[in-house]
Amino acid sequence: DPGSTASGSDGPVPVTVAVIPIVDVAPIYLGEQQGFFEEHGIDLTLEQQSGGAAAVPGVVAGDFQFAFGNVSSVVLAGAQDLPLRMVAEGASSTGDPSTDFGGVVVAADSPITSPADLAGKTVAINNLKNINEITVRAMVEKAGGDPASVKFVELGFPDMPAAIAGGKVDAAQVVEPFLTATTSQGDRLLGDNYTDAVDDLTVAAYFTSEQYLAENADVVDDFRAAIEESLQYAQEHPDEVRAIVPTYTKITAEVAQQIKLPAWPQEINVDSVQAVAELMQKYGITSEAVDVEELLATS
Amino acid sequence: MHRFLRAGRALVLALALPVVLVAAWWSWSAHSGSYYFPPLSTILSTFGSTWFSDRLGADVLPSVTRLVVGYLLAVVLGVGLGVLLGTNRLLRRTAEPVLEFFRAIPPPVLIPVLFLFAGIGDTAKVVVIVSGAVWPVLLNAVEGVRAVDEVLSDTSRSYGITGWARLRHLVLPAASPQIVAGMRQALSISIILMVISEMFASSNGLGFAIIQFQRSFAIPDMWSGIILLGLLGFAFSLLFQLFERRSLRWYHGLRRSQRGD
Amino acid sequence: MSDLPTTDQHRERDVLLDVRGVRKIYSGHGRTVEAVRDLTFSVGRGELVCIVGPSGAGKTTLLKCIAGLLEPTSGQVVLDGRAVTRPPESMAVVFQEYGRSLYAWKTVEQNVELPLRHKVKDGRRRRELVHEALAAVGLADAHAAYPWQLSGGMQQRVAIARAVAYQPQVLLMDEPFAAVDAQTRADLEDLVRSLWRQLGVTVLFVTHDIDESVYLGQRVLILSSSPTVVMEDLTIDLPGERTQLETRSSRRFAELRHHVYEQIQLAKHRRGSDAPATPPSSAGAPQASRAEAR
Amino acid sequence: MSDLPTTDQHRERDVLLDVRGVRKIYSGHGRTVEAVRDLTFSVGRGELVCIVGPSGAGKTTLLKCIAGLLEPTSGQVVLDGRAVTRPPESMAVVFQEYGRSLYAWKTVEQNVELPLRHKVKDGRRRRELVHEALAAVGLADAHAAYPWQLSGGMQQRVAIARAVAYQPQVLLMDEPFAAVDAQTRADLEDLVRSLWRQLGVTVLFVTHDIDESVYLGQRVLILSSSPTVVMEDLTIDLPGERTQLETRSSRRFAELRHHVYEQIQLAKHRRGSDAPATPPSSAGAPQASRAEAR
Amino acid sequence: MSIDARTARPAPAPVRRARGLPDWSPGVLGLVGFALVLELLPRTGLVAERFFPPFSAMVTALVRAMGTAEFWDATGQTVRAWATGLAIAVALGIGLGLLLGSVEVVRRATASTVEFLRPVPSVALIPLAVLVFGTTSIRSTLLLVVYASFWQILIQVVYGVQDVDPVARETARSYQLGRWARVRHVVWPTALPYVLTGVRLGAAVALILAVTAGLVGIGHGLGWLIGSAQSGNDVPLVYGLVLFTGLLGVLINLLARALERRALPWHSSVRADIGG
Ligand SMILES: Nc1ncnc2c1ncn2[C@@H]1O[C@H](COP(=O)(O)OP(=O)(O)OP(=O)(O)O)[C@@H](O)[C@H]1O
Ligand SMILES: Nc1ncnc2c1ncn2[C@@H]1O[C@H](COP(=O)(O)OP(=O)(O)OP(=O)(O)O)[C@@H](O)[C@H]1O
Ligand SMILES: [Mg+2]
Ligand SMILES: [Mg+2]
Repeated sequence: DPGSTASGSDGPVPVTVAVIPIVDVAPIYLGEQQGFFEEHGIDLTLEQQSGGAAAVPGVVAGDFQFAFGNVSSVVLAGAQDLPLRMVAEGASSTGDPSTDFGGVVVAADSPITSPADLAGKTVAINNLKNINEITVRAMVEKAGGDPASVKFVELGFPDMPAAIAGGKVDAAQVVEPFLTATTSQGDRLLGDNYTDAVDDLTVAAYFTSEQYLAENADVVDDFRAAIEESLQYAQEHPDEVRAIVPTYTKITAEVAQQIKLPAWPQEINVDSVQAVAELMQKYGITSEAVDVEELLATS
Repeated sequence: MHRFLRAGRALVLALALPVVLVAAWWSWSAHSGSYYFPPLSTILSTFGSTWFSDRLGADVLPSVTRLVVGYLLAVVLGVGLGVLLGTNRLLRRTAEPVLEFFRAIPPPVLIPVLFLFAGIGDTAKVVVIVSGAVWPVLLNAVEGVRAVDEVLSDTSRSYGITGWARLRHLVLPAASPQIVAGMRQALSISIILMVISEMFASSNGLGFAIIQFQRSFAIPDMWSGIILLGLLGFAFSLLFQLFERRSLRWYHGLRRSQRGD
Repeated sequence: MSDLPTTDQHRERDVLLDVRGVRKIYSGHGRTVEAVRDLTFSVGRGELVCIVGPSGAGKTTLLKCIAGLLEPTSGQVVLDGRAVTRPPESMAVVFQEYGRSLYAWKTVEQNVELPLRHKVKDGRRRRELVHEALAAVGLADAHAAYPWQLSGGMQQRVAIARAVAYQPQVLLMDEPFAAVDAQTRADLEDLVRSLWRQLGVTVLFVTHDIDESVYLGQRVLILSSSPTVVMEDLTIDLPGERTQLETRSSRRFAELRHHVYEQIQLAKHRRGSDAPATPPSSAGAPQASRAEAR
Repeated sequence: MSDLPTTDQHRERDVLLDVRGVRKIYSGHGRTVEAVRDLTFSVGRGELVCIVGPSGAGKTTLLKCIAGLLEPTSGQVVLDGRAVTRPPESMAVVFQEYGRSLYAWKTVEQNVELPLRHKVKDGRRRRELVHEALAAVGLADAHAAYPWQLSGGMQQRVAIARAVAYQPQVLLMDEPFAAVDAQTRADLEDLVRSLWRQLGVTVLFVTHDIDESVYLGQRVLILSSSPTVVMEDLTIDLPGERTQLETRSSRRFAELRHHVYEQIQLAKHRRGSDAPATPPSSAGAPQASRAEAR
Repeated sequence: MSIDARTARPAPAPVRRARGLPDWSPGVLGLVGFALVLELLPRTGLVAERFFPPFSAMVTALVRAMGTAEFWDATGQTVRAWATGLAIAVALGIGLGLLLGSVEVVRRATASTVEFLRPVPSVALIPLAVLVFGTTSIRSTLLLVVYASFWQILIQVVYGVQDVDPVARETARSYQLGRWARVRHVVWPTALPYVLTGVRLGAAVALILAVTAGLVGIGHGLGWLIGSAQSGNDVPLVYGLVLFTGLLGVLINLLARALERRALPWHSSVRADIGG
């Protein structure tokens, strides 16, 4: 088994992780800076990707050993029998609508005052059939609206502020830094779909391929340990997070001071992911129930 | 008898390569084992259930409508502008850098700007198609118009055939072989841009469906979509050949007249 | 040569076309050619003038200048009192490159009809003109063919038919019968003469056939070799009524054609630089008027 | 006509080219033309044969069949004992559409040189041939020009120079002097005759100029109007040494040209269908051999 | 009277060239006008400035970005992918185009396959590219670039080959020019204007794909830079980079035009332009 010999030897194991240039991955950058990965015998390379789903083929092909992506992508992959496993927590909702890093916004003068009003309206989300769609649906349902009648339209986060201002959509699900960008321009935060839908939702996770897990179980363990340290460090040092964000994103230092940060617990909230999986089945995105336990890398 | 033989030969010629390629794909993919390259048999069995359902009306039809509208607009715009620029040197010199500027900008980054000006509905998607498909027509029209035979041009001028008549009887027909080449390019580009335009701010369409399949890891469905795209392109190219044969009858006659058949 | 009068009298007549000191230099692509050095002559209204000269003398260049298709490097062309700067109305040109002057995407009939469209509004009359013209050049049964389905001579006749159907006031023909057989050529010569007599059209006819120039023209302009000047302006004093058989066998015809032949032979070896100076009466207009036309 | 012998004796000679019952029907684009009905004749090695016939008779069509560029609808062309199915080696063609047969992207020199490339490997010798040929047609100073910078006649002479420089064994010329002036024409005629005599090349020469056909040829083939047959195969019994002045003023020349002229006039009105049947001796080969060549 | 090369034009062209002004001045004028429109659109309030910044802000952001090594790395990557991809596409397109155009049997045999493959969008090949070459290898970008621009060039070449004048072709045949000589001396010059149009089309498409690849996460070229500026909500930088991409396109076209003038001095369209 070449994987185990590699990790068994003295030199650090080279590991490439696909990440997205957003606030959520700040811990891994911080952790690299702090030397957590080195300590665990990992020679870390970070590859920026445009989105979590785009990294999946790379992980399957073995280009990346790990990738950062939202949990619904992993669930979806699981539903299609794609061999992916969640390794570690990525980013979570803060559980408090007033401090969370994402939410649904409407124009200041919009007649929409409750999530229930979204029934029959057009809502922009960044990816259809993904975590944002199901959590918005759940939010509408919880408020007493008809989740099936919401019209979703796919729009990149960067395009959402203009779409709301131009009245092209009625509402938009945004995350930082666009949440700050819209609300500071007068748009109104209608609610937080993450906290509304599921308690303490794990929004994103680091995942690997089944094959890599099978062949390099100890590297995965080392990686998990390093990530957990990083997450903790990030959670405890928000100022350092705000300082590092402008170094790997195009978010300016000024904006980085204002944005809301996600929560970075050390463990994946398996219940919340299971809830996501159930919501996905409920809203017809997956045809069968996915058992999240099977998607975890329990090595 | 002779004619049957000839038709048979043409049929064999037309089918041989596709059959070989499909067979190769079939046997290779049957053992590929790669998640992203499912067996062709799986793809084909998905094909029917995926497309011959309500998707035909919900996704394929809107796509094709946008495609046709966008393509036709691109042709009209490309020929119009191309003739204008081809006949007017000062205008061509003035406009060319700006046009080249737009030509080099990837449609995906233009899309946010389009949203600003054209909204996120069908208009924007048609504009995306036009913004990409217009160039081959335009460029070919410009070059075709510039290359009009001098003697013929002199003939027209001396007989007072100017303005609109010149355009209709001299410039357009003379440039038509090149314009048609451009139109043919534009057709497949339109299809490509139809897909790209549906990647953004969309809720239906063939491209949208393919992207969704890709994102939700429904790989056989995605491949079936790509095959459908190819089939669509093939069908449109057949239609186009009919058009070309009619509109360039003289040209093909002229070029073949002395080949001895 | 003394027994051959050179014309001066036509200058007193109604002058339609005045070519004044026309000079044309082609340059570009590493080649500079003084195609025409200094051409000065005039043509009266309703005259039929033939132009002969060695190959490459600048006959086509001259015709293009007159047709307003080419701007002379210096000098000017005056038609009906106005300087020619663009193709004048009611002028028809039969180009030397007949094949390229036909529209490949139009049938023979459509080729002949096209210039008539803006001239003859009545469709029936137009079609009549087209049919007559095509019949006159012996192509009555090729209406529906495309030019590239025709032989060289047939193509040339289509170009002629087009000019004839157009009923121009000025007709410029650049070696229009080069590709047709002797018999057809004779027929077409007679066609041109009869059109000219009937309609009073002014004709400038470039040809390489010396007999043809003498048979057709009232005058023959002999051009020198390039760089080109007018070597001689010869009046053809044959009777107005001419027939192929009689005229061509007349003694005067033989004299004239012999004279032209000799001149051409001379022309081939004599260039504009050593040609006799043209008489003052036919020299160009003063500089001022030249300049204003540019 | 009885005092004019029609040739039969050359059939006994070394036959190079045999045209057997060639028929060509063009069809397509709504037009079906029987351009050539039934042509049968043969040409001996080293012969110079002129072909005359009305415009549209099918002369170009015939030449293309001989050159292997066009497949006859029936009948066959046999060159040197072998049926022609594609352009044979060592044959040069001067096309009627000289302008289009020149490559616009090559200079005059390059145009002439191109066919020589695979024939004459020695670059120096090749350039020599090119220069000689261009000088022979009077274009010694136009080497570097592009064809579109030349006058019509000059272009035609480039095409002739190309054929001459190629030193073919068989030379097909389709109205090669149509666009040049009388003097140049005479010079070129002498050039062709001297080439023919010096190099023993076999020449088929299509012309509309009757004098030219008689002056140049050993035989003149007169074609009827379309659909075309050979109306007459006339031997020109003028002396081998010919000069423009002497030959053309001889009595025999006048007789012959008069005869051809009359025939052409007849030809214009007589079609293949009512022409006299060709004698059996010159009729096509048996059906079997025709079929095998297709 | 002095000899002025401009008067030696074959005919008084419809538009007289403005005398005394250099050739490129109208083009620069056009670009300046365009920049002015960009500046005025947000300034007059036609679009909101925060979504569509004025030209000056775009340029400022671009100039700022130009000070970073990251920018030049990205530009280098994009240009490298563009140039390599285009070169491959041109070589393949011309080679196969000449083959398809001149051998009837091959054309007929491949026609249906070509028509089937042509409309398949490059973007649909992304998973394939990633799977075969990975997201970081330049070969992934190349696959997309080559696939997209190859067809454009191929089709142009095929049409160009068909445009050979029959008389010119017959001349070549009768003079026994071999297949290669015919292609080189007759077919190729005739097709060249078409080919150049194809190269211009292909060049732009190659640039588009080289940038788009970055946008969808392949490689770290300009597209990737644009993408990260987008997700960082740095709107002026986004447009500054788009501006830069467009200017690259203008530059590429200048190159293509220069190439055309060198390659086609004999062609009637170029003749009319050069004058003479
Ligand atoms: N477009 C052009 N560019 C450059 N030079 C030209 C052009 N057209 C003609 N010439 C040159 O001008 C001279 C005169 O040409 P022109 O065509 O007027 O002669 P021509 O008298 O008509 O000859 P021909 O009887 O052979 O037709 C020639 O030397 C020719 O090379
Ligand atoms: N490519 C073609 N397609 C159809 N018909 C043709 C084609 N080429 C020639 N023809 C027809 O065939 C007949 C003979 O043409 P051809 O060119 O051989 O005549 P020709 O004797 O060379 O005449 P000319 O002296 O006028 O050049 C004509 O009626 C012509 O219309
Ligand atoms: Mg001329
Ligand atoms: Mg002919």
